[in-house]
Amino acid sequence: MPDAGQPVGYPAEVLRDLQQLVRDCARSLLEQGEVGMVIGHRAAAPYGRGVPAFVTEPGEAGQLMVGPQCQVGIGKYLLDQTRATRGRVAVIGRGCDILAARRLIADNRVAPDQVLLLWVPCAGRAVPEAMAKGGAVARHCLQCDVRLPEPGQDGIEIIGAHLAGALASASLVGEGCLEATAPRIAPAGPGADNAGDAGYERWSGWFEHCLRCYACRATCPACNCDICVLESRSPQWVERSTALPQQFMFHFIRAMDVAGRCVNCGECERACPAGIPLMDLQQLVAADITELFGVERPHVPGEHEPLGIFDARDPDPERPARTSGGGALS
Amino acid sequence: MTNYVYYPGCSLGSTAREYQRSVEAVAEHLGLRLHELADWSCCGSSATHGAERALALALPARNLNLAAAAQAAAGASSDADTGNEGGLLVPCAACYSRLRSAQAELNDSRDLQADFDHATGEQWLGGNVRVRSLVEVLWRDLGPDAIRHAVKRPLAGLRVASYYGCLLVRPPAVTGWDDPEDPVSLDELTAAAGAEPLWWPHKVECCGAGLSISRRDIVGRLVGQILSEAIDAGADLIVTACPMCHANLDTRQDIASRAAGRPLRLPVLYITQLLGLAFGYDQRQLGLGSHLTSTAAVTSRLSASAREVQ
Amino acid sequence: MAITSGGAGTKSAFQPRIVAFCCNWCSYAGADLAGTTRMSYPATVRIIRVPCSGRIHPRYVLRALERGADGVLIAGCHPGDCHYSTGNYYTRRRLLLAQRLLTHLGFDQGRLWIRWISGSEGAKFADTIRDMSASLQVLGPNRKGRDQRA
Amino acid sequence: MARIGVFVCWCGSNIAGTVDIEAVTRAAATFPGVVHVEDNRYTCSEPGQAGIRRAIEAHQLERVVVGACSPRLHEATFRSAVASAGLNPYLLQIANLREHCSWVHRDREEATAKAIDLVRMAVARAARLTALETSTVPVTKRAVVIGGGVAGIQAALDIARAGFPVTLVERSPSLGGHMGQLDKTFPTLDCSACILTPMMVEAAAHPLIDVRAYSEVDKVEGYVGNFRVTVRSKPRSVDRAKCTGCGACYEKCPVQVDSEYDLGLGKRRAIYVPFAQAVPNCATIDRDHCLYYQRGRCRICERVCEAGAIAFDQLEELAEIEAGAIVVATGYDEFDPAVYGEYGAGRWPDIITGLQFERLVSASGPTGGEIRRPSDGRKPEAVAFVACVGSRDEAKGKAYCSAACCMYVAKQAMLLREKMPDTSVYVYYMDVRAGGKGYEEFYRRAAGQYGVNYVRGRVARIYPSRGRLVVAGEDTLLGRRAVVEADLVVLAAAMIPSAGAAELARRLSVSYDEDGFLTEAHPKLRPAETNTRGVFLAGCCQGPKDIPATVAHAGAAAAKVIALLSRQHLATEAMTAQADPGRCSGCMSCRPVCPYGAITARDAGGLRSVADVNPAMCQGCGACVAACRNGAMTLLGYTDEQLLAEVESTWR
Repeated sequence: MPDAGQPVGYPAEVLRDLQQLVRDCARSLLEQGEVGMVIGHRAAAPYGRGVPAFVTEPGEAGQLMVGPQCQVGIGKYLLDQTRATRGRVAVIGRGCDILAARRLIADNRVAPDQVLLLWVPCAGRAVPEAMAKGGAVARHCLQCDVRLPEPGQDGIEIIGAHLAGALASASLVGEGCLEATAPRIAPAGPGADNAGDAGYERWSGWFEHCLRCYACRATCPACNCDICVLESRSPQWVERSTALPQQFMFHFIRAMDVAGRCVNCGECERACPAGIPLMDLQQLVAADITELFGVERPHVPGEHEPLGIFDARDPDPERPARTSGGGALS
Repeated sequence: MTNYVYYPGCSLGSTAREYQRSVEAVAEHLGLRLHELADWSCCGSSATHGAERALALALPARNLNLAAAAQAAAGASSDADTGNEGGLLVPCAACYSRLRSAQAELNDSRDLQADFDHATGEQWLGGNVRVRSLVEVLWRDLGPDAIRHAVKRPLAGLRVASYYGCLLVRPPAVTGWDDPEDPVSLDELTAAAGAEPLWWPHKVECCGAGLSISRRDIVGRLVGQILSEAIDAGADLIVTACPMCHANLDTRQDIASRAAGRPLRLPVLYITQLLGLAFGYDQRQLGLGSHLTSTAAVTSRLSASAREVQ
Repeated sequence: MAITSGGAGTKSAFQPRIVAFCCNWCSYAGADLAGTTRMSYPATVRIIRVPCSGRIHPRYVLRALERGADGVLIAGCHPGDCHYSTGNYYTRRRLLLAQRLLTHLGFDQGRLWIRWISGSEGAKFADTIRDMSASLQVLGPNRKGRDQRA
Repeated sequence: MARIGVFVCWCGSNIAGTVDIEAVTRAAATFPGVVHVEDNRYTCSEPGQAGIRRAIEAHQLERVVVGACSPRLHEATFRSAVASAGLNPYLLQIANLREHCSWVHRDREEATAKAIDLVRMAVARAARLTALETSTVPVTKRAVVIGGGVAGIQAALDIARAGFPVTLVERSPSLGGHMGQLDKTFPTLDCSACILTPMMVEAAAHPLIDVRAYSEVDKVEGYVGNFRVTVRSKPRSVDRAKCTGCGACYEKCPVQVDSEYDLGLGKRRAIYVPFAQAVPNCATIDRDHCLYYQRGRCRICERVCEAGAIAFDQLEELAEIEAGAIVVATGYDEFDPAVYGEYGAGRWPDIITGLQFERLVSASGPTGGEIRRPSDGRKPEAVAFVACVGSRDEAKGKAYCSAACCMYVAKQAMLLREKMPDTSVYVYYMDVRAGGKGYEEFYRRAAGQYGVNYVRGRVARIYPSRGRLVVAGEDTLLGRRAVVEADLVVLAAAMIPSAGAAELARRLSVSYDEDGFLTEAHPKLRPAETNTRGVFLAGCCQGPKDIPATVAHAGAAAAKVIALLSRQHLATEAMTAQADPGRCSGCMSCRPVCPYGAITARDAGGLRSVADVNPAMCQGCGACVAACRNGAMTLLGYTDEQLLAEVESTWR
């Protein structure tokens, strides 16, 4: 069982090599003038957590860091930085950061030729609270299928591909934290704890603590409108009041607008000061999208949004949903 | 040297020994390393697949599970997209068809997989074993050129009717490596061996092997048509890659002649026997003596043409 | 729907409130036909006319529930017959998903109905309202996400 | 707050019989913004409408709510009434008190309560209505017809006869299409050329029709009423103005090439006129085979041409044509039966397609109408036809039925029996589909008095044996093998969209199905229109058709075009979508869901681009509004504010 100091997943030497590669890469990019800025992570006092770093000078490349301590997603910063920076902007990040960037590109918020994406293999983002208990990664990291770089995607370069193997087999959860990393809500349905009244009560309990701080929206790469409907007064969908119905409306609208566009980065939940399991909710919706419309990996931004296309053979609400063919054996 | 997990199937140990021997000879000559699948069992073809669907899926699935394990062990690739390496090599067209079909069916249905797990007490792992027909391997993995280079004694002047039968290239959804109605793989292999492949209409007509015992009348008619067409096309022999077809075509020439009302005598060889001859193996090594219909016509012709060469 | 009790006229304790969004070309016309052929269904529904079911944002469903509806009906042309050729296909996807999302949040799936009703299906419209009213009577009044002022 | 007037209609006893009008008016008076309420026996009647006009003036009403029958009945009526009083017609809201209330409820109390709710909803919505204007776009009075087969010619003639200029674009050197290759036509057995040639000649001679053969559509811009079509005319290397079509050139030309017109059964020269009745009757040099272009010498044609029409240095021409409407009539191609290895098409010369047989039986064909085997010129003693080759076969071909084959097979079988009574004819078929006027009778004649042997079943294999072709199939009626020895086999190959149709459809932003047929706006009600306003479909580009159906379809398309071009201006929908450039963040989620391709991205400066709706193309469905996340897209007349107002006032 790894002690509190040692990060989960990342073998120390792998982490060291990875970090070196990242710094060298950033430095040369800036030196050769390939890019005007590199967005990554740097260690911040007092706990050495990774905070977003916006490196513009080759000299500063040395401060870049990688690893479980980098809990903050950085992809969305492209939205501002590409407008503010002369020259291209590079993102050196994990799979979820890369997907976040691709989300912005798919939404026409960032031009592909403005950015350079460098994909670093990842063994999950640590949950600060779990450090003491042997360390654990965020729950959504356990479902993550982009921890290791996928080669052959245009516009995306890979850093440390040879180290991916070492991370593939990394343990992500310290024994002390198994319970902490279990999904907090299960799919609705017979027996599910969030089905019907019980579920409604649970969500009410969570939403009662929602401060309407908009942190989920602010960090969500799929929430990238300049003007947000959640603040619109005409039409006014959501009132400023934090009465329960307004909370449900707020989170329903967000979940629905992000449906099929969520990149499974977990930023919403990480940023939520009230600890609402927003990521779990999105993952349920993603599973629905796959089940209902046969869209595999809906969290990977593609040519079309699942709700922007249709299939004439989609399941029909008037008829019971499709079921797989009956068994012949036994 | 390419490694293959090798599934001989029942007939190669019995009625089709000569196929077995010629396969091994050809494999050796071409540098295919065959690792016989340990503890393999009946593939469930012929009798079973008509009789009981459950068993017809469970039997091949069991063998595919073994193959998956074996492949992992042998380090042979079991990954579809890593090109021509490895796979489960099956010489018998019937076994090949059964194994591939069962695999496709199971892969398509979670329910069937669950039923299999339930029925056998093991978990379905055979999903991405690459089940390969011997002909497919010779034609696709090695290719006619490689064969041509391996030839020591070109079979010049030998006119060959390639007979594919029902199972080797059908159904396309399951096989998919040669045209199901107008296949060419065997023809190109025979051509590579220096022989002359003939176009003839009955490449994939049914020979009635399934009825070989129960309805000799039908078998007589079907075999009769096949042999007549081959003979009319000017063939010196028929080559096949299916023990069922071979047994049927080879042993039913009497009733076929009766049905056709004309004497029909034509040697039927396995493709590997033909290639073996071209590779310089002698008749005994290839079991050419074990056919009911004499293959002397073929071998004499060869020695004749060989003499002409000198 | 199995239950068909609580039809027109029955003054049972609880009369559900249904907000129905009907596309102008099929379902609204279907509702008109139910009238011209003098069918009868419970006075539980308030119809809002929209050009196409594809106009309807899932938000409207929750807003209707918030403002006092016990059930929401989205009705459009049959798939393939949309006056705008494809609108209802998108409706189908969006609202099926919205229905799932609502259930994940603890709402009863039966609060949202999605039906295809053509201009010639007056009977289907009447039946739908009858069935929906009946099943909502079983479900009872909607409290969830409901604004107390409504 | 706008001043709202409410008018409650009794509709005789239709509404008043079940709804307590008095209670409704009393309630209406209390609704916010309502300054005037009145009720009439028949609001739609002249006195009723006059009442509305009077009230608007008397009470300076800014919105009008009418509680009456369905808006689908009288919305137009009341809008004009409102307009006649100087109010914008879109400031009217109707509460459906009859179809949706009094007629479906028996209980007076319930009905009245609901009626009050409906009026409240209408009032709430009315308060948020805004004045809407229908803008207009001018209409360029010209049509472009793409495709010079029978469909295109028919459409062009109909439009021109109505007095509108037409540009008829044909890819090949001559008009005529596939119909020009046919010998006779079913079910009348009249000669195809005899009915088509006059049409071709009239089209070419018509002062309003500009025939551009040997030309293709390069680019299409603009929208309904205002298209800009770029037509590229390939160089014929012959001056069309000078060429008299005398034929001296191709009699002397030394190069022989397979004739496209005769589908490889006959030859043509490198300089050629595809067929005798070609329109325009002008030679064309096939530069890929002409000796001069290939090897730099010959020029015999130039020497023998007395008109001096040969123009080796001719260049291709690009013409930009302004048009108000476009008709797509690109027709069909034959499915390539070589896909069926078991049929051996392409391997054995005596296995031909239905279209090839037309050339074989046609008096203008390579054999002068004598039916002879392509291989050895022998007269066939037995001929087998195979229907549904590529049709109704999802495995290897197309799932659909090609509609014309059953009939043309029957026709060809009859022609054969007429020409050679001793030749036995077999037809392998799945079903005979003879759904057309006189079709069933026609087929009966073939199977009956003409003695054609119909065998129900699919053919498994066709192979040569002893100089003949063995057609091995099954007779599913008798449940036994049906093997026939024939000398000639005709495969009735499926119809598929002509090459490049899908490409053209993309340029027109017209959708097409998985088989590549262009999609009509509505399968029953708008079969000749597309979802792109101003673009129409004629003939087989929309789906397999026979000649009668094609001509009817072309006529329908022409009628739609005429109706469109006869307008001075086109009124655009008043209720169209509108993107707020200030709010739009340019994600363009709205674009893919628009069935009319009305939404484009417009550069808004500063690296920003925003959605932009073309009101002339928008039909006001609102799909884009539901696709828009932050409310930048609105549908005028159905804004969120208006709909929410209704939702929020459904119950007191």
